[in-house]
Amino acid sequence: MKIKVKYYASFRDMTGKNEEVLEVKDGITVKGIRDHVRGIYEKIAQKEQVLVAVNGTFTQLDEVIKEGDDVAFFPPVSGG
Amino acid sequence: MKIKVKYYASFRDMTGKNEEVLEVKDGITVKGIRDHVRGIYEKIAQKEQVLVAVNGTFTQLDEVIKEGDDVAFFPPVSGG
Amino acid sequence: MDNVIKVQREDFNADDLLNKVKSPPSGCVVCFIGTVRDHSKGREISRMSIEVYEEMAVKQLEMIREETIEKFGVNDIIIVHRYGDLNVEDNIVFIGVAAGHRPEGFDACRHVIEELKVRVPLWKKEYTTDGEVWVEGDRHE
Amino acid sequence: MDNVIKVQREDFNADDLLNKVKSPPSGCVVCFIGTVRDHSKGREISRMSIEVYEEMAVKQLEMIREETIEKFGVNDIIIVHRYGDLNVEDNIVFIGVAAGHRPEGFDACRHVIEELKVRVPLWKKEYTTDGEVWVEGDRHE
Repeated sequence: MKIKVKYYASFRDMTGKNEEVLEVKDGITVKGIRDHVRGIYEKIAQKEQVLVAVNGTFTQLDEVIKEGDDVAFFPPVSGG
Repeated sequence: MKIKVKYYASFRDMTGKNEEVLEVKDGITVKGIRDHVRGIYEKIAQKEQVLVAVNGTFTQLDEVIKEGDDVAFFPPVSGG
Repeated sequence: MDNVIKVQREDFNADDLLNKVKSPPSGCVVCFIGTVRDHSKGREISRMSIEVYEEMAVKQLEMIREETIEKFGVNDIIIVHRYGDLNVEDNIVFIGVAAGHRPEGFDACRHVIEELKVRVPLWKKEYTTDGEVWVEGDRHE
Repeated sequence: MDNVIKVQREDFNADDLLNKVKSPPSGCVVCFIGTVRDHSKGREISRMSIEVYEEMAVKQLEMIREETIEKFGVNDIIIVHRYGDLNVEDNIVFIGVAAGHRPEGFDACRHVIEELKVRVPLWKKEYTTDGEVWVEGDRHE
Protein backbone atom coordinates (compact mmCIF):
# COMPACT_ATOMS: atom_id res chain seq x y z
CA MET A 1 0.00 0.00 0.00
CA LYS A 2 1.03 3.65 -0.41
CA ILE A 3 1.60 5.78 2.69
CA LYS A 4 2.28 9.50 2.62
CA VAL A 5 4.95 10.49 5.13
CA LYS A 6 5.95 14.03 6.15
CA TYR A 7 9.31 15.24 7.46
CA TYR A 8 9.89 18.16 9.81
CA ALA A 9 12.78 20.34 10.94
CA SER A 10 16.21 18.67 10.60
CA PHE A 11 14.56 15.58 9.07
CA ARG A 12 13.34 17.70 6.18
CA ASP A 13 16.89 18.89 5.66
CA MET A 14 18.22 15.29 5.84
CA THR A 15 15.68 13.93 3.36
CA GLY A 16 15.53 17.06 1.24
CA LYS A 17 11.75 16.60 1.24
CA ASN A 18 8.66 17.97 2.97
CA GLU A 19 6.82 14.74 2.23
CA GLU A 20 6.83 11.69 0.00
CA VAL A 21 4.75 8.60 -0.75
CA LEU A 22 6.30 5.29 0.32
CA GLU A 23 5.34 1.87 -1.02
CA VAL A 24 5.14 -0.42 2.03
CA LYS A 25 3.63 -3.80 2.73
CA ASP A 26 0.09 -4.06 4.15
CA GLY A 27 -0.08 -4.39 7.93
CA ILE A 28 3.17 -2.51 8.50
CA THR A 29 3.64 -1.22 12.06
CA VAL A 30 4.99 2.11 13.27
CA LYS A 31 8.29 0.36 14.01
CA GLY A 32 8.21 -1.17 10.52
CA ILE A 33 7.78 2.13 8.73
CA ARG A 34 10.43 3.72 10.94
CA ASP A 35 12.89 0.97 9.93
CA HIS A 36 11.86 1.52 6.31
CA VAL A 37 12.66 5.24 6.50
CA ARG A 38 15.92 4.56 8.32
CA GLY A 39 16.78 2.18 5.49
CA ILE A 40 16.39 4.95 2.92
CA TYR A 41 18.11 7.82 4.78
CA GLU A 42 21.42 7.09 6.44
CA LYS A 43 21.36 10.37 8.38
CA ILE A 44 18.05 9.43 9.96
CA ALA A 45 19.38 5.93 10.67
CA GLN A 46 22.17 7.54 12.69
CA LYS A 47 19.75 9.50 14.90
CA GLU A 48 19.14 7.98 18.31
CA GLN A 49 15.69 9.58 18.56
CA VAL A 50 13.36 9.28 15.59
CA LEU A 51 9.85 10.35 16.57
CA VAL A 52 6.87 9.08 14.60
CA ALA A 53 3.36 10.48 14.89
CA VAL A 54 0.32 8.88 13.26
CA ASN A 55 -2.61 11.20 12.59
CA GLY A 56 -1.17 13.82 14.91
CA THR A 57 -0.68 11.49 17.87
CA PHE A 58 2.26 9.61 19.35
CA THR A 59 1.52 5.89 19.15
CA GLN A 60 2.93 2.55 20.26
CA LEU A 61 5.64 1.05 18.06
CA ASP A 62 3.47 -2.02 17.36
CA GLU A 63 0.48 -0.01 16.11
CA VAL A 64 -0.50 -0.97 12.57
CA ILE A 65 -0.51 1.75 9.89
CA LYS A 66 -3.56 1.88 7.62
CA GLU A 67 -3.85 3.31 4.11
CA GLY A 68 -4.75 7.00 4.35
CA ASP A 69 -3.01 7.48 7.72
CA ASP A 70 -1.04 10.66 8.13
CA VAL A 71 2.48 9.64 9.21
CA ALA A 72 5.07 12.22 10.34
CA PHE A 73 8.77 11.83 11.13
CA PHE A 74 10.69 14.33 13.22
CA PRO A 75 13.48 14.83 15.77
CA PRO A 76 12.87 15.59 19.47
CA VAL A 77 10.81 18.76 19.78
CA SER A 78 12.23 22.03 21.10
CA GLY A 79 9.43 24.58 21.50
CA GLY A 80 8.66 26.67 24.52
CA MET B 1 10.04 60.98 75.96
CA LYS B 2 7.28 61.35 73.37
CA ILE B 3 6.92 58.72 70.64
CA LYS B 4 4.52 59.00 67.73
CA VAL B 5 2.85 55.66 66.95
CA LYS B 6 0.69 54.83 63.94
CA TYR B 7 -2.06 52.22 63.67
CA TYR B 8 -3.09 50.37 60.54
CA ALA B 9 -6.05 48.28 59.32
CA SER B 10 -8.04 46.64 62.15
CA PHE B 11 -5.77 48.29 64.73
CA ARG B 12 -6.91 51.68 63.51
CA ASP B 13 -10.50 50.52 63.99
CA MET B 14 -9.69 49.19 67.48
CA THR B 15 -7.94 52.38 68.63
CA GLY B 16 -10.16 54.74 66.66
CA LYS B 17 -6.96 56.55 65.65
CA ASN B 18 -4.58 56.79 62.71
CA GLU B 19 -1.80 57.86 65.05
CA GLU B 20 -1.13 59.31 68.47
CA VAL B 21 1.76 60.52 70.63
CA LEU B 22 2.60 58.35 73.64
CA GLU B 23 4.56 59.45 76.69
CA VAL B 24 6.97 56.61 77.49
CA LYS B 25 10.10 56.25 79.58
CA ASP B 26 13.52 56.76 77.94
CA GLY B 27 15.23 53.59 76.80
CA ILE B 28 11.96 51.74 76.19
CA THR B 29 12.27 48.66 73.96
CA VAL B 30 10.00 47.44 71.18
CA LYS B 31 8.54 44.91 73.62
CA GLY B 32 8.07 47.72 76.17
CA ILE B 33 6.12 49.94 73.83
CA ARG B 34 4.07 46.96 72.65
CA ASP B 35 3.13 46.20 76.28
CA HIS B 36 2.33 49.90 76.75
CA VAL B 37 -0.09 49.90 73.80
CA ARG B 38 -1.61 46.59 74.92
CA GLY B 39 -2.16 48.23 78.30
CA ILE B 40 -4.19 51.06 76.73
CA TYR B 41 -6.28 49.04 74.24
CA GLU B 42 -7.90 45.85 75.48
CA LYS B 43 -8.76 44.73 71.95
CA ILE B 44 -5.11 44.88 70.95
CA ALA B 45 -4.16 43.09 74.18
CA GLN B 46 -6.41 40.22 73.10
CA LYS B 47 -4.67 39.81 69.72
CA GLU B 48 -2.19 36.96 69.57
CA GLN B 49 -0.19 38.71 66.84
CA VAL B 50 0.71 42.37 67.30
CA LEU B 51 3.30 43.43 64.73
CA VAL B 52 5.53 46.42 65.42
CA ALA B 53 7.70 48.13 62.83
CA VAL B 54 10.29 50.78 63.67
CA ASN B 55 11.20 53.17 60.85
CA GLY B 56 9.61 50.85 58.30
CA THR B 57 11.50 47.73 59.39
CA PHE B 58 10.67 44.72 61.54
CA THR B 59 13.01 44.70 64.52
CA GLN B 60 13.99 42.57 67.49
CA LEU B 61 11.79 42.85 70.61
CA ASP B 62 14.75 44.08 72.67
CA GLU B 63 15.63 46.93 70.30
CA VAL B 64 15.57 50.32 72.02
CA ILE B 65 13.23 53.02 70.67
CA LYS B 66 14.72 56.51 70.27
CA GLU B 67 12.94 59.85 70.22
CA GLY B 68 11.88 60.63 66.65
CA ASP B 69 11.54 56.96 65.65
CA ASP B 70 8.57 56.11 63.51
CA VAL B 71 6.71 53.28 65.29
CA ALA B 72 3.83 51.42 63.62
CA PHE B 73 1.41 48.84 65.05
CA PHE B 74 -0.58 46.48 62.85
CA PRO B 75 -2.06 42.99 62.56
CA PRO B 76 -0.59 40.22 60.33
CA VAL B 77 -0.45 41.47 56.75
CA SER B 78 -2.69 40.11 53.99
CA GLY B 79 -1.63 41.54 50.64
CA GLY B 80 -0.92 39.65 47.43
CA MET C 1 13.61 51.74 42.04
CA ASP C 2 11.09 53.85 40.16
CA ASN C 3 10.44 51.30 37.51
CA VAL C 4 10.73 48.02 39.35
CA ILE C 5 8.72 48.51 42.55
CA LYS C 6 5.39 50.29 42.57
CA VAL C 7 2.62 50.62 45.13
CA GLN C 8 -0.22 52.38 43.37
CA ARG C 9 -3.95 52.93 43.22
CA GLU C 10 -4.13 52.61 39.42
CA ASP C 11 -4.42 49.39 37.46
CA PHE C 12 -1.38 48.05 35.60
CA ASN C 13 -0.91 46.69 32.09
CA ALA C 14 0.70 43.24 32.22
CA ASP C 15 2.04 43.51 28.68
CA ASP C 16 3.86 46.77 29.44
CA LEU C 17 5.36 45.24 32.59
CA LEU C 18 6.40 42.10 30.71
CA ASN C 19 8.17 44.23 28.11
CA LYS C 20 9.88 46.20 30.86
CA VAL C 21 11.21 43.17 32.76
CA LYS C 22 12.36 40.93 29.92
CA SER C 23 15.85 41.22 28.48
CA PRO C 24 18.10 39.63 25.83
CA PRO C 25 19.92 37.29 28.28
CA SER C 26 16.62 36.04 29.75
CA GLY C 27 14.89 33.05 28.23
CA CYS C 28 11.66 33.51 30.13
CA VAL C 29 9.49 35.63 32.36
CA VAL C 30 7.39 33.98 35.07
CA CYS C 31 4.53 36.17 36.31
CA PHE C 32 2.13 35.95 39.21
CA ILE C 33 -0.98 38.12 39.02
CA GLY C 34 -3.25 38.20 42.06
CA THR C 35 -6.90 39.08 41.39
CA VAL C 36 -9.97 39.71 43.56
CA ARG C 37 -11.84 36.43 44.08
CA ASP C 38 -15.63 36.40 44.39
CA HIS C 39 -15.56 34.26 47.51
CA SER C 40 -13.43 33.70 50.60
CA LYS C 41 -13.81 31.07 53.30
CA GLY C 42 -17.31 30.23 52.14
CA ARG C 43 -18.47 33.86 52.07
CA GLU C 44 -19.44 35.72 48.94
CA ILE C 45 -17.34 38.82 48.24
CA SER C 46 -18.84 41.85 46.50
CA ARG C 47 -15.76 44.09 46.58
CA MET C 48 -12.51 44.71 48.43
CA SER C 49 -10.42 47.55 49.71
CA ILE C 50 -6.69 47.36 50.33
CA GLU C 51 -4.85 49.51 52.85
CA VAL C 52 -1.11 50.06 52.68
CA TYR C 53 1.61 51.47 54.91
CA GLU C 54 3.22 52.79 51.78
CA GLU C 55 6.67 53.87 52.85
CA MET C 56 7.34 50.56 54.61
CA ALA C 57 5.72 48.49 51.84
CA VAL C 58 8.05 49.96 49.21
CA LYS C 59 11.04 49.36 51.48
CA GLN C 60 10.04 45.74 52.14
CA LEU C 61 9.37 45.05 48.46
CA GLU C 62 12.80 46.43 47.54
CA MET C 63 14.38 44.12 50.12
CA ILE C 64 12.44 41.10 48.86
CA ARG C 65 13.35 41.93 45.27
CA GLU C 66 17.07 42.20 46.01
CA GLU C 67 17.16 39.10 48.22
CA THR C 68 15.33 37.08 45.56
CA ILE C 69 17.58 38.18 42.69
CA GLU C 70 20.59 37.24 44.80
CA LYS C 71 19.22 33.93 46.13
CA PHE C 72 17.88 32.53 42.84
CA GLY C 73 20.26 34.18 40.37
CA VAL C 74 17.49 35.67 38.24
CA ASN C 75 17.99 38.68 35.97
CA ASP C 76 15.29 41.13 37.02
CA ILE C 77 12.06 41.43 39.00
CA ILE C 78 9.20 43.92 38.74
CA ILE C 79 6.57 44.14 41.49
CA VAL C 80 3.44 46.30 41.35
CA HIS C 81 0.86 46.17 44.15
CA ARG C 82 -2.41 48.10 44.12
CA TYR C 83 -4.31 49.61 47.04
CA GLY C 84 -7.69 51.31 47.41
CA ASP C 85 -11.10 50.07 46.27
CA LEU C 86 -11.24 47.05 44.01
CA ASN C 87 -13.98 44.96 42.44
CA VAL C 88 -14.19 41.22 41.84
CA GLU C 89 -11.72 40.13 39.12
CA ASP C 90 -9.66 43.32 39.43
CA ASN C 91 -5.89 42.99 39.44
CA ILE C 92 -4.24 43.24 42.87
CA VAL C 93 -0.59 42.45 42.31
CA PHE C 94 1.86 41.79 39.47
CA ILE C 95 5.15 39.99 40.06
CA GLY C 96 7.29 39.43 36.97
CA VAL C 97 10.60 37.57 37.11
CA ALA C 98 12.95 37.48 34.12
CA ALA C 99 15.28 34.49 34.29
CA GLY C 100 17.77 32.62 32.17
CA HIS C 101 15.87 29.37 32.61
CA ARG C 102 12.48 28.35 33.91
CA PRO C 103 13.29 26.50 37.16
CA GLU C 104 14.79 29.56 38.83
CA GLY C 105 12.12 31.77 37.27
CA PHE C 106 9.30 29.74 38.84
CA ASP C 107 11.08 29.37 42.18
CA ALA C 108 11.92 33.07 42.42
CA CYS C 109 8.42 34.23 41.46
CA ARG C 110 6.88 31.96 44.06
CA HIS C 111 9.38 33.15 46.65
CA VAL C 112 8.42 36.80 46.06
CA ILE C 113 4.69 36.20 46.56
CA GLU C 114 5.29 34.03 49.66
CA GLU C 115 7.48 36.73 51.22
CA LEU C 116 5.10 39.50 50.21
CA LYS C 117 2.30 37.72 52.04
CA VAL C 118 4.14 37.75 55.37
CA ARG C 119 6.35 40.86 55.28
CA VAL C 120 4.74 43.64 53.28
CA PRO C 121 2.31 45.91 55.18
CA LEU C 122 -0.82 45.61 53.06
CA TRP C 123 -4.23 44.58 54.40
CA LYS C 124 -7.34 43.44 52.56
CA LYS C 125 -10.80 44.29 53.75
CA GLU C 126 -13.46 42.13 52.14
CA TYR C 127 -17.05 43.28 51.75
CA THR C 128 -19.01 40.07 52.24
CA THR C 129 -22.61 39.02 52.69
CA ASP C 130 -21.85 39.05 56.45
CA GLY C 131 -20.43 42.60 56.40
CA GLU C 132 -16.91 43.99 56.22
CA VAL C 133 -14.06 41.74 57.29
CA TRP C 134 -10.37 42.59 57.67
CA VAL C 135 -8.34 39.66 56.33
CA GLU C 136 -5.57 38.60 58.67
CA GLY C 137 -2.78 36.94 56.84
CA ASP C 138 0.03 34.58 57.50
CA ARG C 139 2.05 34.90 60.66
CA HIS C 140 5.22 36.97 60.59
CA GLU C 141 8.02 35.10 62.35
CA MET D 1 -10.82 25.89 21.51
CA ASP D 2 -10.54 29.03 19.44
CA ASN D 3 -9.71 31.27 22.33
CA VAL D 4 -7.64 29.07 24.58
CA ILE D 5 -5.13 27.40 22.25
CA LYS D 6 -3.39 29.29 19.49
CA VAL D 7 -0.43 28.54 17.26
CA GLN D 8 0.27 31.71 15.35
CA ARG D 9 2.90 33.76 13.55
CA GLU D 10 1.79 37.05 15.15
CA ASP D 11 2.89 38.40 18.51
CA PHE D 12 0.48 38.29 21.46
CA ASN D 13 -0.51 40.86 24.07
CA ALA D 14 -0.03 39.44 27.56
CA ASP D 15 -2.53 41.85 29.11
CA ASP D 16 -5.29 40.77 26.71
CA LEU D 17 -4.54 37.12 27.43
CA LEU D 18 -4.50 37.74 31.19
CA ASN D 19 -7.92 39.41 30.96
CA LYS D 20 -9.22 36.50 28.91
CA VAL D 21 -8.05 33.76 31.28
CA LYS D 22 -8.90 35.29 34.66
CA SER D 23 -12.33 34.82 36.24
CA PRO D 24 -14.27 35.74 39.40
CA PRO D 25 -13.65 32.41 41.18
CA SER D 26 -9.89 32.60 40.48
CA GLY D 27 -7.60 34.32 42.94
CA CYS D 28 -4.59 34.36 40.68
CA VAL D 29 -3.11 33.83 37.25
CA VAL D 30 0.35 32.30 36.90
CA CYS D 31 1.97 32.99 33.51
CA PHE D 32 5.04 31.67 31.76
CA ILE D 33 6.35 33.69 28.83
CA GLY D 34 9.21 32.23 26.83
CA THR D 35 11.39 34.73 24.97
CA VAL D 36 14.31 34.51 22.52
CA ARG D 37 17.58 34.50 24.46
CA ASP D 38 20.69 36.12 22.96
CA HIS D 39 22.85 33.09 23.68
CA SER D 40 22.59 29.31 23.84
CA LYS D 41 25.19 26.79 24.99
CA GLY D 42 27.92 29.41 24.82
CA ARG D 43 27.01 30.57 21.32
CA GLU D 44 25.71 34.02 20.50
CA ILE D 45 22.27 34.02 18.86
CA SER D 46 21.30 36.70 16.37
CA ARG D 47 17.78 35.43 15.55
CA MET D 48 15.61 32.33 15.55
CA SER D 49 13.03 30.64 13.42
CA ILE D 50 10.43 28.21 14.74
CA GLU D 51 8.84 25.47 12.68
CA VAL D 52 5.57 23.84 13.64
CA TYR D 53 3.56 20.79 12.61
CA GLU D 54 0.50 22.87 13.25
CA GLU D 55 -2.36 20.39 13.20
CA MET D 56 -0.60 18.07 15.64
CA ALA D 57 0.67 20.93 17.81
CA VAL D 58 -2.86 22.24 18.36
CA LYS D 59 -4.08 18.72 19.17
CA GLN D 60 -1.24 18.13 21.64
CA LEU D 61 -1.74 21.51 23.33
CA GLU D 62 -5.45 20.79 23.74
CA MET D 63 -4.60 17.46 25.37
CA ILE D 64 -2.03 19.05 27.69
CA ARG D 65 -4.50 21.79 28.62
CA GLU D 66 -7.26 19.35 29.49
CA GLU D 67 -4.99 16.96 31.38
CA THR D 68 -3.52 19.84 33.39
CA ILE D 69 -6.90 21.36 34.32
CA GLU D 70 -8.02 17.91 35.48
CA LYS D 71 -4.81 16.98 37.31
CA PHE D 72 -4.28 20.25 39.20
CA GLY D 73 -7.89 21.41 39.57
CA VAL D 74 -7.24 24.83 38.04
CA ASN D 75 -9.96 26.97 36.47
CA ASP D 76 -8.69 27.79 33.01
CA ILE D 77 -5.56 27.73 30.83
CA ILE D 78 -4.63 29.73 27.73
CA ILE D 79 -1.67 28.73 25.58
CA VAL D 80 -0.32 30.72 22.63
CA HIS D 81 2.82 29.58 20.76
CA ARG D 82 4.40 31.51 17.94
CA TYR D 83 6.24 30.18 14.89
CA GLY D 84 8.18 31.80 12.06
CA ASP D 85 11.03 34.29 12.26
CA LEU D 86 11.83 35.85 15.62
CA ASN D 87 14.45 38.23 16.96
CA VAL D 88 16.23 38.30 20.31
CA GLU D 89 13.81 39.24 23.13
CA ASP D 90 10.72 38.43 21.03
CA ASN D 91 7.95 36.49 22.71
CA ILE D 92 7.80 32.78 21.87
CA VAL D 93 5.10 31.31 24.09
CA PHE D 94 2.47 32.43 26.59
CA ILE D 95 0.99 30.04 29.12
CA GLY D 96 -1.56 31.54 31.51
CA VAL D 97 -3.19 29.49 34.27
CA ALA D 98 -6.10 30.88 36.31
CA ALA D 99 -6.37 29.12 39.66
CA GLY D 100 -8.20 29.44 42.96
CA HIS D 101 -4.92 29.52 44.87
CA ARG D 102 -1.28 29.96 44.01
CA PRO D 103 0.21 26.50 44.72
CA GLU D 104 -1.87 24.76 42.06
CA GLY D 105 -1.43 27.75 39.74
CA PHE D 106 2.37 27.51 39.86
CA ASP D 107 2.38 23.71 39.63
CA ALA D 108 -0.04 23.64 36.70
CA CYS D 109 1.80 26.36 34.76
CA ARG D 110 5.09 24.57 35.19
CA HIS D 111 3.50 21.28 34.15
CA VAL D 112 2.22 22.82 30.89
CA ILE D 113 5.64 24.14 29.86
CA GLU D 114 7.38 20.88 30.80
CA GLU D 115 4.91 18.84 28.75
CA LEU D 116 5.02 21.31 25.86
CA LYS D 117 8.78 20.87 25.69
CA VAL D 118 8.55 17.11 25.14
CA ARG D 119 5.24 16.55 23.33
CA VAL D 120 4.39 19.46 21.08
CA PRO D 121 5.87 19.38 17.55
CA LEU D 122 7.69 22.71 17.41
CA TRP D 123 11.36 23.11 16.55
CA LYS D 124 13.69 26.04 17.04
CA LYS D 125 16.45 26.87 14.58
CA GLU D 126 19.01 29.25 16.05
CA TYR D 127 21.13 31.54 13.89
CA THR D 128 24.43 31.62 15.73
CA THR D 129 27.94 32.85 15.16
CA ASP D 130 28.70 29.25 14.05
CA GLY D 131 25.83 29.13 11.55
CA GLU D 132 22.29 27.74 11.70
CA VAL D 133 21.57 25.08 14.29
CA TRP D 134 18.39 23.07 14.80
CA VAL D 135 17.76 22.77 18.53
CA GLU D 136 16.98 19.24 19.63
CA GLY D 137 14.91 19.16 22.74
CA ASP D 138 14.15 16.85 25.57
CA ARG D 139 13.56 13.19 24.91
CA HIS D 140 10.02 11.99 24.32
CA GLU D 141 9.40 8.84 26.37
